[in-house]
Amino acid sequence: MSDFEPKIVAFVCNWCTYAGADLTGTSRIKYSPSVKIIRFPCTGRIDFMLLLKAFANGADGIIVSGCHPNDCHYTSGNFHAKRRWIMFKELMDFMGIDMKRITFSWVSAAEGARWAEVVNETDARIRELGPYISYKEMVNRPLEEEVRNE
Amino acid sequence: MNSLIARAKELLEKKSVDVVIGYEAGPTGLARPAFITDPERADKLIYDEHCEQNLAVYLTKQEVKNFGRMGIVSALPVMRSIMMLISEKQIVPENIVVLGISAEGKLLDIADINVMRGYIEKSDLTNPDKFKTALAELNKLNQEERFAYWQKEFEKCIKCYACRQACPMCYCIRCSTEVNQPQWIPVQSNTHGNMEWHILRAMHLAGRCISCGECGRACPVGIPCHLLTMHLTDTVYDYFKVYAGTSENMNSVLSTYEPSDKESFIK
Amino acid sequence: MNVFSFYVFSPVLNKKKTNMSHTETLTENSSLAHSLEKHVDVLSRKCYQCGKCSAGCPVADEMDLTPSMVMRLLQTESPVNDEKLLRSHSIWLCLTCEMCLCRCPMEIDIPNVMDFLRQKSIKEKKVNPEAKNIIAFHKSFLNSIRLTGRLFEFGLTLDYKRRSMALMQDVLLAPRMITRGKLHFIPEIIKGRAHVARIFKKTK
Amino acid sequence: MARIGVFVCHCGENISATVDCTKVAESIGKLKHVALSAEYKYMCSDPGQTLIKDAIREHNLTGVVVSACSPRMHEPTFRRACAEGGLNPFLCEMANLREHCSWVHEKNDLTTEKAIDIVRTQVEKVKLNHALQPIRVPVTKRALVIGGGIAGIQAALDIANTGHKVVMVERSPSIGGHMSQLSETFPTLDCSQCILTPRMVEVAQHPNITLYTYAEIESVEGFIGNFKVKVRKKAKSLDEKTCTGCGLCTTKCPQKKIPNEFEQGMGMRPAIYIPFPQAVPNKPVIDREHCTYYIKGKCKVCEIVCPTKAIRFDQPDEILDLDIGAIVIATGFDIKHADFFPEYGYGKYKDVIDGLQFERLASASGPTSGVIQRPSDGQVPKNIVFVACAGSRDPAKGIEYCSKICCMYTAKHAMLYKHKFHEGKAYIFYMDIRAGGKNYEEFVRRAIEEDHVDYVRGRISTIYEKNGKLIVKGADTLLGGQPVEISADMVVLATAGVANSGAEELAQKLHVSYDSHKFFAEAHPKLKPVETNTAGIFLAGACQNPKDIPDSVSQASGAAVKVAALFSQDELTREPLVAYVNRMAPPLYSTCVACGLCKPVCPYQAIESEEFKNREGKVIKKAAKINEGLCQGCGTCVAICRSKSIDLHGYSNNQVYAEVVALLNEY
Amino acid sequence: MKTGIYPGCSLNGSARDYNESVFALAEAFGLKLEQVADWNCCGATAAHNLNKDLSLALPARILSLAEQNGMDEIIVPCAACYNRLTVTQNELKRDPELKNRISEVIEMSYNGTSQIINVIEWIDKYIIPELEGKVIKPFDRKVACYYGCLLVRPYKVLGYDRPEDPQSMDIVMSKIGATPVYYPFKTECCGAGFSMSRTDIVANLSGKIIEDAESRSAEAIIVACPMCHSNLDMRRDDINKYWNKKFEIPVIFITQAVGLALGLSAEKVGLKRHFVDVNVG
Repeated sequence: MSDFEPKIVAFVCNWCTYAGADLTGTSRIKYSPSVKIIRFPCTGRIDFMLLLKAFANGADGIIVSGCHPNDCHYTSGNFHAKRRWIMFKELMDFMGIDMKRITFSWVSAAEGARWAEVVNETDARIRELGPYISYKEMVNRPLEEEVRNE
Repeated sequence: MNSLIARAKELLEKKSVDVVIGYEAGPTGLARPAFITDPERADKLIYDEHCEQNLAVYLTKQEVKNFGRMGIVSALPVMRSIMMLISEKQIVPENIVVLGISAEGKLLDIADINVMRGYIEKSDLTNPDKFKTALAELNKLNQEERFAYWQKEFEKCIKCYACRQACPMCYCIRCSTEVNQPQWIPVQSNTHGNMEWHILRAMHLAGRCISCGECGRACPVGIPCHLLTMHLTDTVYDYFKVYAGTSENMNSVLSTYEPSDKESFIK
Repeated sequence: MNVFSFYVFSPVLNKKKTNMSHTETLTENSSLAHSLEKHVDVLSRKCYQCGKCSAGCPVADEMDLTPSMVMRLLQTESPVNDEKLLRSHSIWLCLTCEMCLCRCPMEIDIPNVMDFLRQKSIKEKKVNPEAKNIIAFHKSFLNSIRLTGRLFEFGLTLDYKRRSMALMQDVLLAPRMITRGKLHFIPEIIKGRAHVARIFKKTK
Repeated sequence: MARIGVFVCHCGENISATVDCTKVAESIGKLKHVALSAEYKYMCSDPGQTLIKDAIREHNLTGVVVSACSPRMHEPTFRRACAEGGLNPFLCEMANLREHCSWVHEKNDLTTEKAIDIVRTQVEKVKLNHALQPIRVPVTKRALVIGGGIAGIQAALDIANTGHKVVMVERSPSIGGHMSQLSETFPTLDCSQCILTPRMVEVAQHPNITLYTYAEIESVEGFIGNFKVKVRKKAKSLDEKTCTGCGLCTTKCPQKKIPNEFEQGMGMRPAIYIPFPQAVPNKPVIDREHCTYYIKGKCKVCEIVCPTKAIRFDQPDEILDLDIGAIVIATGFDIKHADFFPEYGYGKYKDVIDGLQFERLASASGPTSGVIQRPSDGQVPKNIVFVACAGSRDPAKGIEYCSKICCMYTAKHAMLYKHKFHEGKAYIFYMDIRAGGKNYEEFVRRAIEEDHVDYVRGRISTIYEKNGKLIVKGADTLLGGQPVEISADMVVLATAGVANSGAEELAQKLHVSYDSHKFFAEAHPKLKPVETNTAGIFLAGACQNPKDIPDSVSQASGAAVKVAALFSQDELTREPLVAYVNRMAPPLYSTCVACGLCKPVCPYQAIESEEFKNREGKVIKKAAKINEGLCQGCGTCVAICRSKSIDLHGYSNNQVYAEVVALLNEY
Repeated sequence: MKTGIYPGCSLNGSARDYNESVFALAEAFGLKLEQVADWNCCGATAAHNLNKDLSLALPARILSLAEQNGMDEIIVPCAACYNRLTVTQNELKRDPELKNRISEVIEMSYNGTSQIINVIEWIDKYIIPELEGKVIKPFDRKVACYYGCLLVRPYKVLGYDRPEDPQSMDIVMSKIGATPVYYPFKTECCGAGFSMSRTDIVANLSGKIIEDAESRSAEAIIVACPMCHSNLDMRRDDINKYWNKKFEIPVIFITQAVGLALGLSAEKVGLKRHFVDVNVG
């Protein structure tokens, strides 16, 4: 797995984690380039379908991060997100989708160093798990292979 | 079920409803939905173990609404559906008369919504036992096994959306599957697209599913998709201690929150 | 049977270990505050030393450590202070009148703390010498129940005097009690006596 | 046919040191729809911006991606540049190559590849951007100040002095609030009335201020700049125009035995009354609950004696409709009456009183005209015990928070007592002294050192009466909890400050959130202490949490500036990055089914319901509708909407989806 | 509805007077009070001071016996026993695991079905409603109602009356013609179990209680707890010695007071057994 370069997508909110990641930069803390950030106004905006789409498009890992509870710029978006992720995680577990590949975290605008930790920790975990082959196989399976056996 | 027939007749004669939605014997002897508008035909109504279908699904259909006030033969799941539909402003209580049926198949006197709420609160709101076992079985499997299991199931899916049509909670006039900007759910049927659809559906029913199992029953290829929503029903109760469809002003689990909500996985 | 001998030769409780639900932890090398939290679910750290407990405690002025001081010492989680607590007189002076709990702004169950400390103090043989009478009385009391199932006040008195050596105490009280029929010489022994004795054994 | 211009910035060395900018520019240039892909040392510099402007014109670009630093840094800069270049500013996106790439990675291919991914993602996004116009909402330049205490007064005056109209609504018959009840004020000990009353008069006389006393908020609708407020003017049973405020009626009123609210029940007042001598407006109201005429149907003495015939018994309540641009909440606080402390015997023993009652006793205009006397027998107490935290910091019986002002006013009370009665003894039972204000600690020290106030660290357990004395049982925790027993003549409880009655109800009318103690909640604890989470509504004073006068006044001025700033323009322009519910041709109108599940999600009550009627005017369709004025663009409703009928400008479903795809696939 | 009684050790010995008055009342109103068969001591202070499990096991046995006797409620006149029993019932209800352990210890099944009521609740429930016209000798005295600790604390568990300045006794007393005085010592501690081991403390605390009552010109202290009674009554000499005063105020059980009001004789309600004489005028 040495030549494996994981693809990790980070869904973050603009006000806390995105700013936190900016701080990581301004304080020149290094982390793995495997993680690429997509910016949302608020964790409340992050549609769970996007996480599936990320996997479908070949992501090996996902980070979802926003403001700590009570810190939401919009007062409650992250609380709603929290409930959504609770449901989502339970469902994913139930369907056998590998939740070890998704990191949920709260990273505030002040936690530049913490963002680097979250990223590196996730990166390390994904490298350990290797590419998400089982999902990729399901996605890439050509149509004719789609058997219909009742 | 003479009492049921009598009640239906009475309602129709008194013009307190314009249609009674119930079950009648189908050609194969099995039950099928009946829409009785003429008191004389009320005696067609039956209620037996075959009468499983959740009739609440019709309450939101325009062609049925057009009848006017609706009486509906309601076992527990139907009543809970009605509660959800009222909470979600899809029907108005004034337009509904509930012909309640107890778990023992006896006609209940559901005078008004308060009585119904009382009845529901008293009832067992957990998933039906026959499904509990299935859920337990699945939970025993490990992650890979579960993934394999569901892949096998979703291979079968032909995207007929019968699960959606059968569900009283899936009343959207445009389902997100019909959205193509962007194409959330691939049009053609392939395993991962099918899985995405079933995830989407389950998530949309999180905290709204009233465990009637209609979706699973409707599936022509026998995918136990009801287990997904029922699992979330359990989850919702575990985390938030609520069951869907217990009152006419439920606030949906996913559109409300408590600062005290607890989870263990967000770092 | 001769009541006197019956008591004089009665086995003495304090030879044996007194047991309680939290036995297993007593050897555990952790601060009192910690085991309090673990076993009687009392958070000493909630106390912010307002002193309302000491203010209301009927025996505060008798105590070497007032209730609020007890809480403070617990908070330090230092072995020295824990020792101090277990050897203190206060824990035996507490009457469990519950006034402190009743008025504590943080609803800290101090009586429960006291019970805990008492039991631990005995377990670790750290009982404050000044408290010997109090314990002697408690033990005589339990002893009486253990043997008859009910409290036998006269026997209790004698046994207590034997333990405490306060032989002359209340000699004037007894006769007046007798004349008022408030003191029996023969213990009432209940049918379930053996049963009660077993309960004692099991809760050792 | 999209024509995207990409501009890769070196940021001096900051980006180019680790990212091969040339390679980035080249590979992006190969992408479909990319009309131009350039690199430059400093995009944010003038020449850099000119580069963009020119490119827009030359290649008539339909979108611009500036690949430089964090959008949180320069997005406004480049959007402005685009606007100047003739491109709608919202067709410009930034790719964060500095903070999120060059600064956090080593120089190698991976880093450059990541940079390319980031830029590509933004290119794909910007293709789906829409030209947006900033939202303009008109502003009604009239402010509403709710509450006529010192905070409200200050806010009203400050706003009025900027030349804008102000409406002040006060629940009681006079403005002045709690401050008018105070004797002296810490830490200067200057007379409260003397500094307050001029302000009260100023409010009454200010040409820009309309004052409604004895009035309450009925309902509030609308949004920032455009509130529609209904105010209920309770009937004063009096024609204020003709009344001269001579006060004859108040002296002649036969019903004289009504506990005087202003005197904290330590004095009596008639049924027709002026709350206190300096009241503004200085005209009486009839308290219909106690007035003999309203109870028994006869009396009318006031009407008979009134020289100007100003009494109007049949006067109805009046409902005023006001157009308001901004609202300042200054409803203040209340004190938690200590009757929930049976062990302190408040209400049972006449001589156990609360802080506000003591203020009245100490006030020159008070029931005892400034002489501190025991309510029971009028004796001057020889020794007096002050109990701090009577209810505060007591989750069991009171409230868990610290009421902030008690430490200071208790010190003040003790001082006032000692000043008036030197040989008297004053004890203060406290847990901590919280004197963190300018000259506060010094003030407390003065009480201890110069006025010999006895501070005992410990809480009172119980108070009981014995032979005309109050036995106060406390402990001195600094002496290891040694019991202290004081036989006092009077006990003053520093009772907790709590939210004003009706605060919750008002908060709900205003749709502003409030905390678990019913205090109004600020938008941000540090950076938006004056704003509420509802745009256009601001907080001043103790309605937010117990505050002393200096804090209340400064916050009031802060709120006033916020309002003035809002009023400084005729139209509000807001970033148009807001949500919207789709609309389509009848009979569908919208794919929204009005299930209403998005409503509770919105923190700003921006989601309304729109009804579509047929020719007969029958409602044939309901659908959600976003109020652009209120929406802040968090997008939570978008993710909640099952039928995907709601979308968010700038972060549309299409865009974020495209971003995910672009980020993970190379083409 | 079967009402049983758990007298407890004191009522069998040093508080016989209390016992007699309770049964006298029961008789006067034709109430059946069956004793919990073969009851044992509740363990009192001693048990929970020295051994928690024991302090739960002993009351548990009593409660189980009551259940076996099919008693829906048991009146527990002794405040100490009332407290221990109620606390136990509560603890076992709160912690099923503990409940199992204890019922294992006592080798009996325990369900916690019998309801525990104290003597005042009993009077309220069965006697007050019947009182109409039965009060032939109104107890026309100023009285200080002394509740002690164990009747009202811990409030969260007992949930009886209110922790500060309780009223239930005062109400009963005024119903039989007495005038309760304002009395801040209602719930102060009398020294409880220290009667023998630390008589000095008892003398001090009980002294305060008596002193205050006398200072408010009360003619009697009304109690509902044998321990309080023995401390205030039997220990009167020690108290007087300690305070070096001559306190004469009698200490009367509430049941005795009610009994007297009904016209029962002093002997019948056990007044003659008191140390401090009560003049029944």
